[in-house]
Amino acid sequence: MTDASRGADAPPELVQLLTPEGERVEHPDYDIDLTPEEVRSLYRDLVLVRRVDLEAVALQRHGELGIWASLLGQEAAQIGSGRALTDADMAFPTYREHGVAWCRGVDPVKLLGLFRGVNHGGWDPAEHNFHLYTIVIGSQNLHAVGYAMGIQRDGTNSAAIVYFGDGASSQGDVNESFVWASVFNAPIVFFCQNNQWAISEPIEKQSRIPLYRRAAGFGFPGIRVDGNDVFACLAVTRKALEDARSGQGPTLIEAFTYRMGAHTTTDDPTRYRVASELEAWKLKDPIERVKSYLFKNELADQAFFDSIDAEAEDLGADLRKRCTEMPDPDPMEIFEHVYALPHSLIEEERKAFAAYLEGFQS
Amino acid sequence: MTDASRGADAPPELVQLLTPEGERVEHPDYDIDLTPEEVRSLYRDLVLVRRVDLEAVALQRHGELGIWASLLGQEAAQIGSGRALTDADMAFPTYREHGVAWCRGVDPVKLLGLFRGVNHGGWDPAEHNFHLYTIVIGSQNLHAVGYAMGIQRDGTNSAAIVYFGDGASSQGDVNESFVWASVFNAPIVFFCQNNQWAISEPIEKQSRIPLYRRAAGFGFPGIRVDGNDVFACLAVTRKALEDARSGQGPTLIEAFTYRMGAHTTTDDPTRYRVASELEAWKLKDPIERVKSYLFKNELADQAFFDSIDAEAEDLGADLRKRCTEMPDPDPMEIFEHVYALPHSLIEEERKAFAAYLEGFQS
Amino acid sequence: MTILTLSKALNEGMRKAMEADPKVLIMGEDVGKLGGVFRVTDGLQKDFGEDRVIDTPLAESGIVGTAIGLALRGYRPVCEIQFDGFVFPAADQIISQLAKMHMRSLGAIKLPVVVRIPCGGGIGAVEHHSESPEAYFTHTAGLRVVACSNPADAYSMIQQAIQSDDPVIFFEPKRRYWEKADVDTSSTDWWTPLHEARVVRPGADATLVAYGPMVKTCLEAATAAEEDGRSLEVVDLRSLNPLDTGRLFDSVRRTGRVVIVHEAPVFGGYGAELAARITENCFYHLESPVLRVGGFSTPYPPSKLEEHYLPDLDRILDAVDRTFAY
Amino acid sequence: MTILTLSKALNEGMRKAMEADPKVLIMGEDVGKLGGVFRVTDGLQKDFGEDRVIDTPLAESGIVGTAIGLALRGYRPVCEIQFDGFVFPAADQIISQLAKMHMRSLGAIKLPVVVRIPCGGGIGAVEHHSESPEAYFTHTAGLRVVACSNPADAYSMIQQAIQSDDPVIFFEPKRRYWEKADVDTSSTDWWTPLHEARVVRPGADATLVAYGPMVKTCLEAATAAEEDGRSLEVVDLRSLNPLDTGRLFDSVRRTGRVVIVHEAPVFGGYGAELAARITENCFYHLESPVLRVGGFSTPYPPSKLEEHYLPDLDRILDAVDRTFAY
Ligand SMILES: Cc1ncc(C[n+]2csc(CCOP(=O)(O)OP(=O)(O)O)c2C)c(N)n1
Ligand SMILES: Cc1ncc(C[n+]2csc(CCOP(=O)(O)OP(=O)(O)O)c2C)c(N)n1
Ligand SMILES: [Mg+2]
Ligand SMILES: [Mg+2]
Repeated sequence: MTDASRGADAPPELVQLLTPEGERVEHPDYDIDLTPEEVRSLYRDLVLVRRVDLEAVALQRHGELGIWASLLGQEAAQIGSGRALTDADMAFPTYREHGVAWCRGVDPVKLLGLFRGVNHGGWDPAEHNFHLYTIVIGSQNLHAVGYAMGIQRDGTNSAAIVYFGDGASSQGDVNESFVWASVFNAPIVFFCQNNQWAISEPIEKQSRIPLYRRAAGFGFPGIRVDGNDVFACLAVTRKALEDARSGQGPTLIEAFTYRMGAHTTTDDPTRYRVASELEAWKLKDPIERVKSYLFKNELADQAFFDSIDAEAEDLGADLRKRCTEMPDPDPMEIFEHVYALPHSLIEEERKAFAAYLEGFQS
Repeated sequence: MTDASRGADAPPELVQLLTPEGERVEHPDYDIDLTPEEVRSLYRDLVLVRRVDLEAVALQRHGELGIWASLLGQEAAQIGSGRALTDADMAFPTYREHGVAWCRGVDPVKLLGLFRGVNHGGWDPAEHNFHLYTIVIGSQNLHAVGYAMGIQRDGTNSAAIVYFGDGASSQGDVNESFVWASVFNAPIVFFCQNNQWAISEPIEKQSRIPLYRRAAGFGFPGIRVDGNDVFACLAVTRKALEDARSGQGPTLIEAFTYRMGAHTTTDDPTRYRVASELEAWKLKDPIERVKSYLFKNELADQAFFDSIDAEAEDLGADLRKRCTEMPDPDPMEIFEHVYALPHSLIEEERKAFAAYLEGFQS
Repeated sequence: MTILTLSKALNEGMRKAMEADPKVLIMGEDVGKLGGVFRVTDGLQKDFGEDRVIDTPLAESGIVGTAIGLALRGYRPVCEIQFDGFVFPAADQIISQLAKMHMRSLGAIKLPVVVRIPCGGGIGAVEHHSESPEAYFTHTAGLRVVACSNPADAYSMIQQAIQSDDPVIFFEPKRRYWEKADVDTSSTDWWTPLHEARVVRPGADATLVAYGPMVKTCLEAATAAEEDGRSLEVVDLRSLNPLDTGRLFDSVRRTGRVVIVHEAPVFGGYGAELAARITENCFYHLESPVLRVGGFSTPYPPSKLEEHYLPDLDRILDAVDRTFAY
Repeated sequence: MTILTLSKALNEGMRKAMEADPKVLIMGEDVGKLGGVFRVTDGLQKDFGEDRVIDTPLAESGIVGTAIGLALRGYRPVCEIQFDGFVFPAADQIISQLAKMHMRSLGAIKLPVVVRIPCGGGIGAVEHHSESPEAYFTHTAGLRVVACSNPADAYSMIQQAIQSDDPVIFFEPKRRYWEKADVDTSSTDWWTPLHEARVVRPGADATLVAYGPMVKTCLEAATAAEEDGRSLEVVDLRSLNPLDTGRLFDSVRRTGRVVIVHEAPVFGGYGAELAARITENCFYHLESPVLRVGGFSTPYPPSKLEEHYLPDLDRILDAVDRTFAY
């Protein structure tokens, strides 16, 4: 069942299906056949999630959020991979996968809860097959592999995908997740967004060779894809998921992309990287190339682009409104959901605190 | 300085310089030129450490040791690699490296202290450039890489070597040590004795591809050597150490060998492995092949072999005697060496316990 | 009634749990063919297959992390940590993930994961094989922490732990694995709720509080004290978090004197919480301060010294004497 | 005298230590060019180079594990753990290696490693960024554990920690990083020994015991209490292991009433050890049981709730009131 040699091939080139200039290119192993409608729909997602992100950054600036981790520049990696998932597949995000959340149907306002500080995660993972954001770097990789082992035991035709960063590749947990996935041939896709930076540390501080090659050392295939090319991300992820679902085991996808913004809203990248780097990457913007493609091939007109922009405008306004309306949690919620079953110490502390608070009212 | 491509070559075959039948064979990349004296000396080491090991097993059976982890079958891997070290190199063992300890000049009776329960480690690592035995699987890998980074900073011409097992390859710490070594191009040799088993778990539970290939995924070379061939282990380790000392960075050596005995004296391998496996490996015995080689090439006569056996006999007897004479530690030693500097709580407990013990005398 | 060792009682308990619920899995190092280094899972892989009794790669973070993932998919994994001293590589997965995910999800996620930890010393082992790490977990909100002390409890508590919808850290007193007792495996009527303490020996003059391996030692101390005319009550806490304060305080209020016994170092150990909480709640009933007997504030010593390090009958009775000297 | 923030005081202290001893290294995530997410190591890489101020790969076990190796080679590494909640992946290296290697080697090995941990809440952060994990380390024999509460101590204590031949877990109160005070960087005469507690405000009626971020809160509570005619003494422990019992008990014996304050959950927290030890040693001087004010036994809540979770002036004074009700 296990085909250990799959991972050992000579390193393939970076997979690209759409150039920064919006030209479709062919790739011997990966191709994708998209209807104009599908391309427009991908474009719409890219634009809308960028808008969600910009709005969140603005909300943080206005003090409505405590912090925000921007996905700016990584839209194609997230929409491409997110759109490759079926409903039955399960996704495990970091704290930056707002685009994937979008694809999974999570209301963006729910993402804001965590960053506003009203909860630590505001959606039911089972409802969207989209796990909670995970902040401890790399720990979600093991959850995803365990989940995939569960899929295996259930004998169902689905897969898990886990997102992590270039920095995360150094964590013990991430490498242990490679061991487990390989040994159990688990139906999982490892989706690493190499955005070149882990806060202030460039990728060279995590690896001296391309990250996708890590996989071969564990006995499964790794592939590098242009992370700013939504077509390629979709095609490569789709293939890896199919492999996983059909018993071919794990794949590591390295989406080569760029974190165009700060690490989070509290970060100041001017301290550690030069402006020219950002300028170079702007030329590879994940949205612009789809727009060019649509334009050049006359698959969309100005009215279409305007309507998407208008939709983004509305989305932003709605998000802003609903964010500021989010009520503060009640102090007594501190004691909720610590345990699923009754717990005497929690009850004791709950009562004591309630009495204490009441003392102020009298 | 970093040559990242070194690790990416096509997988080499298992390096062997001496067949199980005692025939010298050539290898395109590795060779070794040993004087008859050197070969006899290697043979002597192999026989003596096997004897130390057998004696320790016997001592455990007689209740003189609490437990013992036998190196039976791994003598060539340990003597070959151990003899490749210079005095200035630093070795980090697991709990099974009695052969390496021998090469480093550690009195075998000192190894017994830990297994007898009179201490947790009875030698000064700096005296022999041989670190203490480490029981928490894989944790020593990070110490070794840190030490190697220290060598780098000191600008000296030496290297570190770290020993670990096939099971250990799954631990987060071991993989993090690969990341660090690669990123900092540390002068270190990773020496993995793949003895096919981690207690009851066969190697397939840790990896579905050969372990030496793990290295390429981290950007440095890995090589598999016949771990029962002392010539090959010496040659390959020597080369890797030279690379490390000359700024070429880390190498992973997988010594393909076999744990011929139980995991430890408390283990019962008949529960999980078939007898025929052991029989097959007996044909590859690391000592027999050197003996054949010496015989066939008339490099040693029966008198030589007899003299080594007699030396082993004496060594065993001496070890037995000195082990049983090892005094029990004084109860008050519990409070020694908890801290390097005075510590009020320890002083308080020390005094209270001394008073308590005195209470019994009166 | 069957006579079972504590180890076999755990084995039978897990077997029952696996029969009752196909979602129950066993996972850990050497738990399959070998049946674990203490044989606690002996025979289970043979009967339930490799998909339900999983020999994992050698990495504790991986074991607990993938167990969490399996629980997210609806399974109920029971993880074995081979020895107490090897739980620390899994600390992050236990403390930051296992304990907190239920709250993180506002209750949407339940993680019925059991982490079994053979604990404590007294078996002549080498370093890292005799630790008592309970205080690291009792301080971690979101975990339930229990410790069994005898075969019957081992049998019933492991099943209750597996049934719990909350994660449970389950301590097993390794030096008591071979102790035998009658266990009624035919009914559950006699089961004590998982989080209840139990007075295992009634007494009037002072209370000994213990859990896991030290319960037996305390019972022996109480027997010895009886000869000196002192009547000691022994409370087996069974559950460390939540703590059954009702039964504990009741005993303390009756006797007015307390000695807490555990193997872990006294400084910052679980006994500190007991002493602090007892004192706060039973202040006017205490004739003397709550005293603690435990390991010294040193790493666990080499085995030739462990009999001096571990609380024994003499050190317990010495502390009892001291409570009477106030 | 220079006016320094606590963060800058640490920075100056490390700079002094690096100037004095070429073996002192700084290592951690983002400590180099960025100067750390709190800028505590700002400018050090620029002045001492990449070999001495090391931006490491993103893995805490790796940071502490390689620091141990560097210490074995004669270096004195100062590791930064970016936030309290991220220390757990390094738990094994800290608890089983860093703490125990000196004893394992019968004293041959010394590990002068400092692990700096910005700790505590109150800065409106997301999960894992507001933890108070001190109890995990104070219970670990072989470690020294200290916590600074103000710029002058930060400046002197970090240098003393680096000079220590034993490993030191060094807690920094992150919400106090921006507090300013005069620090005399020209002399060491005023330095208090690393493991001494200090009465930071004398008082007669009750003792508030705190460390790290809660010292300031206690001082504010004492000021407020004064208006009500109550004289509260505030003890800043500074060192948690070893504990300066002399100064602590002295204060308790004078006032007879004690409230312990920390941010960590009360259950199994460091305050439990303080309460137990104080009670055992000052039993006849106590007018009331030692009370504890701390976090609840829940995971640290989302930031909109943290002001309710964290001990504040009102909760401290409420506890003081309760000690007078006995
Ligand atoms: C275990 C752990 N250590 C440190 C941190 C602090 N931290 C948050 S994000 C980050 C960098 C992550 O880099 P990468 O994995 O590349 O993801 P990216 O942020 O670039 O998406 C760090 C160090 C953390 N969250 N968890
Ligand atoms: C962290 C940790 N987990 C578990 C153990 C228990 N244990 C001791 S040896 C061993 C197997 C090690 O296998 P391998 O690395 O192949 O080394 P070998 O014993 O074969 O030399 C295990 C699981 C341990 N010592 N440390
Ligand atoms: Mg990144
Ligand atoms: Mg092995």
